[in-house]
Amino acid sequence: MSIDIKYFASLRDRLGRAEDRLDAATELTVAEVWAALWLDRPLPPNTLTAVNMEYAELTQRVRDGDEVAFFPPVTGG
Amino acid sequence: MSIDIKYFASLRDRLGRAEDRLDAATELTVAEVWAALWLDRPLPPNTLTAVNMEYAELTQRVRDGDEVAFFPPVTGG
Amino acid sequence: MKIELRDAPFDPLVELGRYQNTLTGLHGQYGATAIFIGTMRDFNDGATVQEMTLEHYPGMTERHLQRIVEAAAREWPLLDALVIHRVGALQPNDPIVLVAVWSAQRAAAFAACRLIMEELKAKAPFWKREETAAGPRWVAHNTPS
Amino acid sequence: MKIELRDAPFDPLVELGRYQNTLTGLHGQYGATAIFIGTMRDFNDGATVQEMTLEHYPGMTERHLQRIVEAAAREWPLLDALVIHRVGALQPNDPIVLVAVWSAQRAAAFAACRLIMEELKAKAPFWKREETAAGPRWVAHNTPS
Repeated sequence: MSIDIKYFASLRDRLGRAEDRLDAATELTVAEVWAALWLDRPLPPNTLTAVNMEYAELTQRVRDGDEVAFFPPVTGG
Repeated sequence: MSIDIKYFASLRDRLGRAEDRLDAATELTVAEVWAALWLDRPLPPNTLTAVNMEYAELTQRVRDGDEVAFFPPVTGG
Repeated sequence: MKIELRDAPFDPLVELGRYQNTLTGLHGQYGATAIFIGTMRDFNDGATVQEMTLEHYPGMTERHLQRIVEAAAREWPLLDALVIHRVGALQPNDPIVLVAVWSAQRAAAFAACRLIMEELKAKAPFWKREETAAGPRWVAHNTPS
Repeated sequence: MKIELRDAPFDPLVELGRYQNTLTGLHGQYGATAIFIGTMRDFNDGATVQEMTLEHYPGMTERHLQRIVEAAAREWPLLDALVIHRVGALQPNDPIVLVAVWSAQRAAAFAACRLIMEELKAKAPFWKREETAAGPRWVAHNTPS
């Protein structure tokens, strides 16, 4: 199972990269995707998550080919 | 004591004139100005009144040289 | 701050651009501009309207528009405001009123623009006469909002 | 209905005029146009801001703007709507966002314009990075309104 991961704005700057790819043997939740990539580094508070460009909960299941995004609170307008 | 009177919009059309002048021997209220000019014709319901271009109550006293206006509800904007 | 009555058609966007061009001293200060444009419709209250005449009370109208804008500026931190209102004969699709306010913050801009429009509708001495197929008629009252 | 991202400066009044010129089919129908223009300030949160960069999430941003406008149109009787939002590098006094809605009635126009702006600020994936004298910083969150 292959998952594309994107990071935006201050979170991307902090992590030092904009994208990741994760190959997982089992189905994961959004929280497990983060944990698989960043091990014991906790998800920063207030981080928002999206799956396939829709806001998602950390408990949402991710499927093969999904795009998962992590980003700070939005500040447009 | 001389008072200028103005009528606007539908009220002016109904009365058939836009202005009046009233010479009064004694001090009058706005209501008395109307009554002096129109005798037993009552002030139409919802008519607004102004003295010197400020909204006024019917009980407000009118002084020499004042301009009194009678008009229907406003419909601008 | 500018309040103006116009007896001929005007283009609200042109007026807005022209006025904003004079606000160079406020560049970088305003983050929010809230604008309302009222336009003549060709229908009202169940009838087709062919033409409209806007009457006003010269002197009193300007004074009350001024006061309405000043009251909004006391209630909200405004940087500037522009109000233009038509009088005279209007055709459908003609602009009737333009209200624009500039503020640092959107909450103030939105609220002040709305307040000015509601107060204008409630208190500024204007009267609309509509030409319909059944003849002319005066608009009896504004809808509260 | 049009939603657009722009990576270069735009003139909101020119865009508005151009778009409204395409709405000839609505002439006589709309009595109310409510417009909001967000402009870059040269100060924020206690510091002077020299430049700003607006990042977005290509695809997700457009989708959510579209959804926000559609939700407003379900809640209020709108005749049309236009949203333009900048991305990329901005200078103070550059327009950031334009929201315009056309309706028969002012209550709907005001409420929908406000709703679209609040939803855009709360949900559309954009992020502001400001250049200040102390170096660059990301804006942490939008002020609720």
